[in-house]
Formats: sequence, structure tokens, C-alpha cells
Amino acid sequence: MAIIRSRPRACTIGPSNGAQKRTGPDLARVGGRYSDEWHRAHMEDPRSVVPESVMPPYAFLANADLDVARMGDHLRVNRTLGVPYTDEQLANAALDARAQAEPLGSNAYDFEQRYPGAAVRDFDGNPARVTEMDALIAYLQMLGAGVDFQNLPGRRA
Amino acid sequence: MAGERERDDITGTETTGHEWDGIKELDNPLPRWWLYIFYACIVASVIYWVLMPAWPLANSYTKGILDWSDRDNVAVEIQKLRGARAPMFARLAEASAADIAADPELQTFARAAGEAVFGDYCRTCHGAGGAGAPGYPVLADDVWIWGGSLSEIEHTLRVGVRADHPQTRFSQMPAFGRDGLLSPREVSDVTEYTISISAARTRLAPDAAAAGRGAAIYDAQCAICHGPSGAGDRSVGAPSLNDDLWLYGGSRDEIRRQIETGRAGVMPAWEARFDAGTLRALAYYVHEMGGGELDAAPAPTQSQAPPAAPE
Amino acid sequence: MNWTQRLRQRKAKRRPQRQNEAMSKVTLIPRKPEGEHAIDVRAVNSGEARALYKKREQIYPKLAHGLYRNLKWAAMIVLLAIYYVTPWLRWDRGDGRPDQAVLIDFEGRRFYFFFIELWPQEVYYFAGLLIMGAFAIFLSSALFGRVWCGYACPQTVWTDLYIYVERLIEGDRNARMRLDKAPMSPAKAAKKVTKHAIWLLIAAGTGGAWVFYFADAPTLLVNLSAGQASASAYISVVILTFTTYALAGTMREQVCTFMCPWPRIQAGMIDKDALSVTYRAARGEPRGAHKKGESWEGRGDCIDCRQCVAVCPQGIDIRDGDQLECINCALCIDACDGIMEKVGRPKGLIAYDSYANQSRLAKGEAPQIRLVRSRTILYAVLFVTVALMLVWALAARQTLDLNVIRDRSPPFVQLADGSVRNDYALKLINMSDRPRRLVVEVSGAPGLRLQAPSLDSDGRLHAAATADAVTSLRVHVAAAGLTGAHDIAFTIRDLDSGEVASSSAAFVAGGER
Amino acid sequence: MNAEIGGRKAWGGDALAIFVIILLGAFYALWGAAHATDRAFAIQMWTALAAFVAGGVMLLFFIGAGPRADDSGKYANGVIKAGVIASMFWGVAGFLVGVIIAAQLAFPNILYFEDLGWTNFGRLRPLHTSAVIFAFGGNVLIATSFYVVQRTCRARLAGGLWPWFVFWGYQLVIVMAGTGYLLGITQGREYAELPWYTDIWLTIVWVAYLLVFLATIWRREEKHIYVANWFYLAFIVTIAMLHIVNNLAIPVSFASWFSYSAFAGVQDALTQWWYGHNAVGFFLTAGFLGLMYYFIPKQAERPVYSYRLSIIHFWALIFLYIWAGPHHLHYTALPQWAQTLGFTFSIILWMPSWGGMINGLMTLSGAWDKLRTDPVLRMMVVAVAFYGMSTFEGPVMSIRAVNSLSHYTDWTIGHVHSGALGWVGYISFGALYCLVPWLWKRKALFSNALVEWHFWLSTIGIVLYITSMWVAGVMQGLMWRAYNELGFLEYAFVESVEAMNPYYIIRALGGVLFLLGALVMAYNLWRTARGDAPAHERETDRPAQAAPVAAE
Repeated sequence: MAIIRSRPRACTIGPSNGAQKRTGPDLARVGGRYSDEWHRAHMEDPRSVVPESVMPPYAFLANADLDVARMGDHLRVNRTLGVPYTDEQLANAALDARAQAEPLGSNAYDFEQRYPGAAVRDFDGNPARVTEMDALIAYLQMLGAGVDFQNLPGRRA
Repeated sequence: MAGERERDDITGTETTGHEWDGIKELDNPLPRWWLYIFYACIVASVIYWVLMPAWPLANSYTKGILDWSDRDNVAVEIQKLRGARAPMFARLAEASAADIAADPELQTFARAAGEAVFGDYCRTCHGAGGAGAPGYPVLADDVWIWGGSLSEIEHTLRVGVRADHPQTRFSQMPAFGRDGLLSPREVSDVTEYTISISAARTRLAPDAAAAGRGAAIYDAQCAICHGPSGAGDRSVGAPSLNDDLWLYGGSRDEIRRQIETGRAGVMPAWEARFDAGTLRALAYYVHEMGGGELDAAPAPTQSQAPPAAPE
Repeated sequence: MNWTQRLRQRKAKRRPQRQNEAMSKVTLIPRKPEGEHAIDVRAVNSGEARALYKKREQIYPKLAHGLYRNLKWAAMIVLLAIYYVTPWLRWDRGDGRPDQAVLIDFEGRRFYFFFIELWPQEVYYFAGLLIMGAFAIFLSSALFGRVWCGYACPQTVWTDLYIYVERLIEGDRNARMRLDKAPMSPAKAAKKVTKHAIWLLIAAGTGGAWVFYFADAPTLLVNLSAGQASASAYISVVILTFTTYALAGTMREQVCTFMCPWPRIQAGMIDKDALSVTYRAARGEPRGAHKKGESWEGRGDCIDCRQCVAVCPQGIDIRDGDQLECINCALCIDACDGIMEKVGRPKGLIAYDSYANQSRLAKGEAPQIRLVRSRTILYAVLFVTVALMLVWALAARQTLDLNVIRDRSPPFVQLADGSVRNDYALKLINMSDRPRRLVVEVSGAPGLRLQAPSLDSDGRLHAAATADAVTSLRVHVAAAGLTGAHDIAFTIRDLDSGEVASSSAAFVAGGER
Repeated sequence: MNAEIGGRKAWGGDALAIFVIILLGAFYALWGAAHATDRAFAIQMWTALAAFVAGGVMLLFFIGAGPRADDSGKYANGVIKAGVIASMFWGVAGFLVGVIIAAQLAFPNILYFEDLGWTNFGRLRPLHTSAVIFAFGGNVLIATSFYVVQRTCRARLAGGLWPWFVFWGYQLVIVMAGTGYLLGITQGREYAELPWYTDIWLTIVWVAYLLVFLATIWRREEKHIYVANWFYLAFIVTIAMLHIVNNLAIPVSFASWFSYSAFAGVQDALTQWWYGHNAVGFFLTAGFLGLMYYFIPKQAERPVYSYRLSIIHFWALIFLYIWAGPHHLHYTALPQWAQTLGFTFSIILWMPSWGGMINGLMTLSGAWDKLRTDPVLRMMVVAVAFYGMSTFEGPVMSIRAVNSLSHYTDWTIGHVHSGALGWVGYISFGALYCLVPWLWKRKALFSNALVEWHFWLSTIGIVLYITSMWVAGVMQGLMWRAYNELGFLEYAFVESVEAMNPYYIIRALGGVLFLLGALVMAYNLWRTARGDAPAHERETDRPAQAAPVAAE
């Protein structure tokens, strides 16, 4: 799931691996907390929805087409590092990345068959293009959403 | 180039005899306080290692004689917090809507507790803040299928909708198109009529002729639940058709598709999972999202009829 | 050649004779001082004292008498009094509120200072105080050098107190030296034990007083003595007891010489016009023993009695010029002035003077004191500016404040009648000690209306704000016919006092449907 | 070794090897540009190609100029001059970006541009940190280490053209890093944001740096290695190790900037902060202590206080620093035993750090009066005082209880800047003020009064910066952990953001003053170098192989 993951690191304010400073809030479990629409408005003009915010605007992401050309490579490297992606997932990576943000696209059905329950939405509100905004909102919406809090290992287990 | 050792003129201390680009070195002894504090820091650290988890071993680590664990401490803290909140939950379980309305402390508590539970159990479908999603009603608006007073919301939470609870809220809209109850043409007509009685007519411009044909079908098939004017009927869970808010989408195609297939969602019954206090907190939180309605007074009289406009 | 170079040269000339002596001899006390008023003492940082593997030598500061000693007594008494007494001052704030005049309540997240009560959001007053403190130090250093070190620094004040106790029990310099050299005896042991016991008591008192700033002092005192106080209170007391005892009792001058970075920074603040404790070498040299009745012709005023070294708590010889060890406590001025009086020479051989004046003195020019300089004016102006800003902020400080947080999800709600609603959490911050009755209004876009179970006839919402607390309130604002985002404002007004606070927020109505 | 002293061919082995490296680099850049699928990577590759072509042309011109003049009898100064200029340039640039991002947080409505992604705080923040730490600090360290190692070894810099390769190679790292951040290229590792190919290039440059330094020490004419060189060497070796381990990653493609770290989860975080803290320890501490050990005794004209202390605190520092990283991860998923070790070793580190402070400050004993008249020395002394304060504050902040309040707040930022502005900044400024008259053969600086101005402007700037951030940090810590009586959080995060506004403004003002000071300095140094100060040849710039001067 959440195949759209190509650009999130380009926009982070603090690094993900143990930030030293909270200029902005912790996003570890922001997934699903706000709507796509809120995220879109917030990123285009943060102060239109949160007047006290000091976040930079990210409106330009809505104008940047998502580069999915190397999506298969991304998955392959992850597989090398231990993420159990299948050959099929690798082969379909680029198409899947777009399909996830194109609910009316030709690959949406196929994608939903292979990833039942995956989020397939037009995240950025612009069905004409799959942009970096789509990717970033999709990424934010899955942060902390995949954790199974019922089955955490106990101490000294 | 070590030669005769020499002394620094000003302090009279010996140099080491080395010289680099004019820089010489004295050989002053280490300040004793410096050494002592250094030792003291090491001793303190060793004591800390004995007391606390400190050194890794092959498959484990030294636990320390205090048996300290942040993880356990957090669990204890959470337990303590739960204990501290218990009396408030108990009070909440006993409180009526009027009691809560009169008690700011109870409100604050119900709001905070309700939000936490909502986040864990309800947000997945209804969205944060009750934003809703296609097929999952918006909870923050002023439109209710089964009623928006505190007690009605709480009842819906208890029994669920089309759930396995014996008293669950139940309604079923027929799949007029799929089950062949109406012909496709009739479905189209009744779609146009539905649009014409809703606030969507300004943006969707219904076909007047088709709507006219659809009126009769509506009266025969739909009015029994949705009411002759489309006002809806909460007692049977029939939504109002007069506004421009649609559970399954407000485009012409989506409205038509609903008449064809009669989709109906399911909400679990939560009575078994939550205690009475939690349920009331949850109901209060949802009620306060914005659309909450006043509870009917215990013995309503005609003169105290609710105002025409919501809220 | 300036006067410091001359001093250095002078010492260098003395050196060669010593160079070939064996190391063990170097540590021996050199030639005995001679002449009237002479005393057997030398500087700990002098060449003779700094041989290899030499352990630190104990300093036995002699009691000085004079203006600066009296100033230091006064500073010590006032500062210690402030420190110990402050937590016990009471200030009535009404029912259920702390009645301690100065209280840092971390748990309740309030800072009380007499009539001022600060919330965490208001700690910018502390930033202002810190900045003022920095400018005050800049100014005082530019005027009088390290006065902070000499008179006001806790290290100096407590060390002074500890030396006072030491002197009370073991006697003055000579008696203390005799005692330390003497073999252990019951009398000596008794003195030592008494001294350290009193030191420890003072240390414990210091640590004890500190924790009283963070909790109600009388209650804490009872709890502390009953063993009922929190572990952190005991730990703080123990740590401060230990550090006070170690720093003021055993480490003393080493703290200033090696550990504290502050003197280094302060040295950077001192320029050639700043007054600092100075040996007027041009007048004092050539120094030498002087017998009563001998002529003063052809020699300097310094009779090499070393009284200035004997009184120095840092154990240095001010006649060696500017030194990093010197804390500018001016006790050597007192000592020297006393001697000058006795030998019938004018006072001020050691005095507060500027570096520039030493050069002038050496050249025979008239001394000149320049306290008003562009630098000192600038610091004073900056200090006063920040102070005025703080006073203004304090005067204009409101005890009523409003924070508005808009619900982010959903961004807005479409209502059945087609209008749009936004939801807000209002935080009514009431920093006063009485409950308030408030009305809430909203403005900023056409057709905005508050929605709540009960509104008054003007569409305003009434709310009660608890005393000294944040009261949360959820409000809904609806409007028909708006699209896009709008800047709106919430205002709260105290019905009794008329105080007003407002906060801006956004109203989002989405696009055209 | 001695064979190298004497006439040399233009086309030496060094030139050939460098030419091959340039050729390989240019070839890769061209290939990368051709195969790039995203614009940012393509721009990076074209930039690199342009740089390699320029480097190659420079090298050919050099070879074309005929046999090299035999200047081996003197110290190599050209590369150090270049380093001084680069330091000043990157310093001003880095401070300027710092002021911009500080102002962006204070006035977000004015200073953000919604369609210009490269002006965003997220892009500019790594640009600032890398510019001040690696571009400014790195150039200062390389330039001073080249200066100090030659003088204290009485040997010319080894390696022929290799020092120039180190200098220009390092500038290329900076350009690639800076332009990359603006384009949105980052690994997302704090202080190690460089993409994998720039990491590899930096490794090549760094190894060349290490070899040049080692070879110069190898050919020294002094029997003993001066303490400054130990510190420089420790800095060079350890940074190489840290850099390589923390950047172990697999690129998505050789024609893409994206890579995935070889570590995951908490291991990744630990590796990152093992690197992050030791970057402070070995880059910003050990390296600059090396600088201090030369320039303070030199400017004060006093012997170093204690040889013994320097040995003991050196080895203690080197051994202990490497353990302290986990204190950045208190109360996280990192196992508690690792947090314990990070914390306790940070405490033990206190005195070894202070050993450097004591040695630096006590070196001034006997020259204390110079502080009133020599603003350059004053700057370096204040630097050491700031070093003492930050190395005390650091262990305090590593205590878990303190950290629970200070972590994630602007207290950390204040702490870092008291070290960065006060210690690293001032000691570097002091060294540059020393080096420019020495290298350009001037009797003194153009203006001591301007140094005073610099000192005061930046000191007031630092005061504003660290007081506001410290107080703000405590405020943030208190607000974030404030619970109401029901155990629910009292403040939303955004309320703490709102309360930060006045501090952000004060901080930005402090930054402006610090920047102004640096501009005054740049002007002063430029006038000095240009020749507005009287010429003067230093005695110590004598030929390297001359007989040692008689002991004074």
C-alpha cells in the first residue's frame, strides 16, 4: 500500500529519523486525521486555515507532475533492503502509483483488485493530473495509519 | 629539538623544551579539581549503570538493580490516569443532558474523553471531526437520519444501524432499478422529480417533463418513507430529500444510482464495548460537533414546538 | 615601552639567577621580606610557586579594613538577606491562591512575583530581563571592570561568608597558618570540625532556601523536616549543599581562575578606559623595603610589604599587573591604603584606575577619568530602552486573552439550508483572580452568525471564565452565500470591567458548488 | 622526500591522477544528465559537468604554462589564501540564509512565496546549516589546518597539486549540496542531507585531504607533532568514518538522486545521531580546538598552559565523544540501555571538554592585559568562554530529566548557536583576522576599530539570539507538557507556535546583528588584503629547510 512515496522527503521540514526540533508538530500519526481537502488548502496557503502557522506554502507541488518513471527501481531497492515486495508489485509499480490517484482511470479497477482496501482517491482535487501534491497528501494520510496497536509486543517479550 | 629545559619568564614554569613556529608548551600540572570532577563523573556514571539498564549483552542487556523501565512506568501512569478519570465517567453515566449542559466541568471532560474514543473507533469511517465520506454520514452538519439529540445519538451508538443488536436501527430502501421494481425510464423520471423537490434543482436543472412523470411514481413508491414533500422521516430512518446534501453523492448519476441500487450502510452497535460513561461522552462529543439538536423536553406541549429553522 | 612590558621585563631580570637551581629549591619560600610592615607572603601564581608537580597551595586571606571591605560586607549582607528572606515574604492573592510573594510554580505553570503573575506564554518578560542583565553587565564592565565578580557573584559572596566563618573560628591569617602547620590535637580537631560543620550548615541552608522558591515555603519546610517532601526537593537540597560546600569552602579561587567562563567574556567587555583595580607601577616602582625616617627620594612608594598579597582572596600579587585571576574585589586597595597612611604617603598606590591612565602616568601626563563614553552611553540607552519596553509591556499587560483554534476537520460543513458552518475552539484565558462574565462576538465577513444553544437577542454568546484558568468553549459560526476564505475576528468582552480581547481566525466556505 | 624539493616537471603524477579523476567525473555527469528522468537531477549533473570541465581547463592551463617554478623551499600559501577567501564568502552567505529563515519564521506572511518552492524554509534550512557548518567551518578548518601543519612541522604542504584538488573538490561539494537543496534534493538526514553521488565525491576529496595532511606530517622537520595537529588529524579521520557509515545507502538508480539508507527504523535513527553528535564533536569541537591550540598562543605570544592537560583531554575527548550520540534519542524507541550510555558518557565528557577550555584560557595567563588592546585576541578568548559554556550546557541537557523538557524545543537551537556563533564563529573569526595579515604580508589589519565593531555587533547579536531561544525553549517545553486536571493536554501545538512569535523576532534581530558584524569583517579583511595596511614580511615565513632558529 501507499505506493505513492516518491517525493515526500523533498519537502520535510525536519528529518524523519528523530528530528531535533519541532518547528512544526509531530506528524507521526497524522494519517486520516484531516481530510484531503484540508491538507490541500493547508499546503496551498497554510495561513488560510491556520492563521498562526509559520509553515511555508507548498502550492507549487500541485503544479509538479509526479515522476513515476523509476518507481519500480524504488521498490526493487527496498526489496534488496528487506521489504517483501513481489515481482508483480515491482512490475506494476509505475502504473500503480498513478492508479492510486486516478479513481476514474483505466487502471483503478485492476489496482483495487490487487490491493483491496487501498486508498484510491484524487488526493489533490485535480483529476486531470497526478501531481506531487497527490503523492504528498497520500503519504501524509498513511502516516501512522498502518500500525496495529492491538498487537504491540510487550516488554521483554 | 629538545635541548636545555627552559623556564617561562613570566610564570617561571618550565617548558617542555619543544618549540613549534615560536609556540612553546608549559607543563603545568592538571588542576586537581578538574581531575576530581572527572573521576566523580565516572563514579556517578558507574553507579548509574548499576542502577539502570545500561550495557548490551549478547541477546539482552544489564537490567540494573532498580529494574527501571520507561515502558512499564508509562503503563503504570496510564493505569493511574484511568483510575483518576473513573469517577468522572461514573458521574457522566448518571448525568442527563440537562445535567451536562449545566456543568462545565462535565462538558470539558465529556468533550476530551469523547474525542479520544472517537479518534480510535469512529474516525476511520466518519472522518476526523465527523467530516464524513461517501456512504458515511457527515456528523458535523445539521442533517440527521435517525435524530440528532443527545439521547438519540446515544441510542444510535448503543444499538447501531443494521447491526447485530436486537434493537438495532433498521431501514431498507428497495433497489428499484436492480430488482426490476421500476423500469430504467421510470428511474430516470423519479430521479428528475427528486432533484426538482431538492435544493439541488438550482444547479442540476431537472427536466420538467420527466419530473412531472416522476411525481406520480414518487407518490406511489417513495412518499411513504420520505414523505409527500420529501421532508424525510426520522422514525423510519428516511433522509430528507429537500436539501442539497446527499449521502451517496449529489451528482445526477449518483442520485440515480442510489434509486437503482438502494445502498445502505452498517454501523456497529457499541453497547457491548463501552461503558455507559464512555458512550455518553462519545454521544456528547458527536452532538457538539455542530449539528446536535436539543432533546425533546420530557413533556413537550404544542406551544413549545421546535423552531422552524434548525438551531 | 608601556608599564606592563616594564613589569614583565623586571621579572625577567630577576629570573636568570634562579634558572639553574634544582627543582626542589624552587619550591622553597624565597628570601624573607624585610622592612617595616612587611609580611611573609607571596603570590600563588608567582614563578616560585609554579614548579612541576606542585600541588595547589592553600591561600590564607588576611582580614582587610577600609572602604571596599565595608562595601563588600554591605553587599554580602544585602544579597544574602535577599536570597534567604525572599521566599518567606507573603503576598495576599485571595482565596485558594498561593500567598508567597515570589514563587516559581512549575507544576501549576505560573510565576508569581509580588503583584505580577505570569503564565508560560508570557515568559518573554524573562527574555527581556536576561537581555537587560546582559546590557547591565556590559555597562558595569565598561565603567568599573569586573565589579560583578568582586561584589555580587554568588561565588564571591559565599566564599566571603565562608572565609568569615573560618576567621571566626581559626583566627586571622597567621593563626590559621599556625594551626594548619601544628600537629593534630584535640583543640585543632575541635576547631576544624566546628568550621566544617558550620560550613555544611550554611551549605544546607543555601540548598534549602533554593527549593523554597519553587513551593510554598512554610509548607515545604514542614514537609522537609518531616521527611514528607518530594524526592526532587531532597535531591536539590543535597546537590546544592554539596556544591555550595565544595565551591565556597574548598575550591574558592579555583572556580574563578579555571572554571568560570564569565570572567573571560567580561574581560572582553573591559576597555582601556574602564576602571579596574590597578597597581600604579609608575608611582610604586622601584619598590623596596623602607625604614622609618629614610628618604623617599629616588624610589617608588611601594615598600614591598606584601600586605596586598596577604589580603587577596585569589592569592595573587596585583603588582604583577592585569591578571586573569583577579576578581577586582579591591581588598588590596584597602590593605595598601592602610599602609600608605602609616608610612605617611598618599593613598591610592593601588586604586581603581584605567589602563589608559597608567600610560599617562608613565608619561607624566595628567590622569583622566572618562566614564561617559560613546560605548557607555550606548549600553545605558540600550538598557533603558529594554527596561522601558518591559515596563510598558507590564503596564499594558492584559489579564484577559483569547486563543482561537479552528477545527481542521472538516474544514467546513454544508448545512441543510445551503449555508456554510465553521467550528472553532475558543480558549478564554483569564489571568485575573476573579471569575468573569464574558460575551463573545464574531465579525469580519458579511452574514456571520454565531450558533450556540443560547444566544442573546443581539446574537452574542455569553460565557463564564473561571478565575486564573483557561476556559474552553466550542462555538459554531455559520454564514450564507460566502465562498473562499475570509479573515474574521472573535472578540470577548468582560461584562463587568469592559476589558476586551480579540483574536483573528479564518472562515472557510469552500468553492462554488 | 627530499627528491621532491628541487625542479619539478609540469606533468607530474599528481596532475595525471587528478586529470583522470576529473575525466571520470565528467563522464559520469554527462551520462547522468542524459539518463535523468527528473529535472532536479539533470540540473545537478549539468552543474557537475560544468565544474569538471572548468577544473580540467584550469589543469590544462597550468600544465601548458610549462615546468613549475621551484617554490618548494617556501610554504604553500596560495591554497590557504583561497581557503580564507572561500571561508569569508561562504560565511557571509550562510549567515545571510540563516537570517532569511529566521525572518521567515517571524514573518511568514511576508517572506514566503507560494510558487517558489526553492525559497521555502524546508529547502533553505539545510542550506543554512550546511553553509555555516561545512562551507564556512569546513573551509576554515581546511585552510587553517594547511597553514598550521606547515608551520608546526616546518615542512611544505605535501602532494603537489593535491591540496588544490582538495580545495576545489570541496567547493564542488558545497555547490552541489547547495544547489541540490534548493532543487529539493535531500537524504532527509540532518547535517547529512547530501545525495549519494555528492557523498561519494566528498569521500574522494576527504581521503585526498587526509593523505595530504598525513604526508605533510610525515615529512616534518620537527621531532614532535604539535598538539594542534593531533586534533586536526582526529577530526579528519573521524569525520571520514562518520561520513561513510552514516551514508551507507543504495541509490534507486545511478541516474537518480534518490537512495535508501542501509539502516531502518531505530537503527537508522541511532546511526544518524551517532553521526550527528560526532559531527559536533569532531568537526565543530576537535577541529576547532586544533585551530585554538595554534592561534591563541600565537596571538597571545604565550606558551600553551599545560602539555599534560592537552594529552589527557585529547585522548579522553576522542575516546568518550563517540559514545554520546544516543542522548539525542531520549524517550524514543531507542532501547533504554543505549540512552543510558549516551547520557552517562555525555556527563563523563564534561571535564575532557573543559580541559580544552582551561588550556586555551590559562595560556593567556601573563598576557591578560592584551585583552584590552587586542580585539582579535579578545574574540578568541570569548570564543573559548562560549566553548566552556556550551560544553557545560550540553551534558546538562543530556540528563534525561532535563532533556524531557528541552528536547524538540528552541532551547536546543539556542544551545547549538551559543556553540556555533560563540565558539566556532569567534574562534574562526579570530583565526581569519590573524591569517589575512600574515598571508598577504601586512603589518597589521586595516582597522582594529572595525574589529571592535564586529565584536560588539556580533556579541549583542549572540546575546539576543541565545537569551530569546533559551527562554522560548523553556516556554515551549512547559506548554507542550501542560496537562489539565483531567489529564488532557492543555495547549494545542499551534498555540505554542503563536507564543513563539516575539522570540522569533528577537532571534532574527540577533541574526541580523551577527550578519552585520561579519560584513564589517569581510570589508576589513578585503581592505587589509588589498593593501590598505602597510606591507610586512613575517620572520616565520622563512624557507622550510633553513636551520632551526636558536632557542630564544
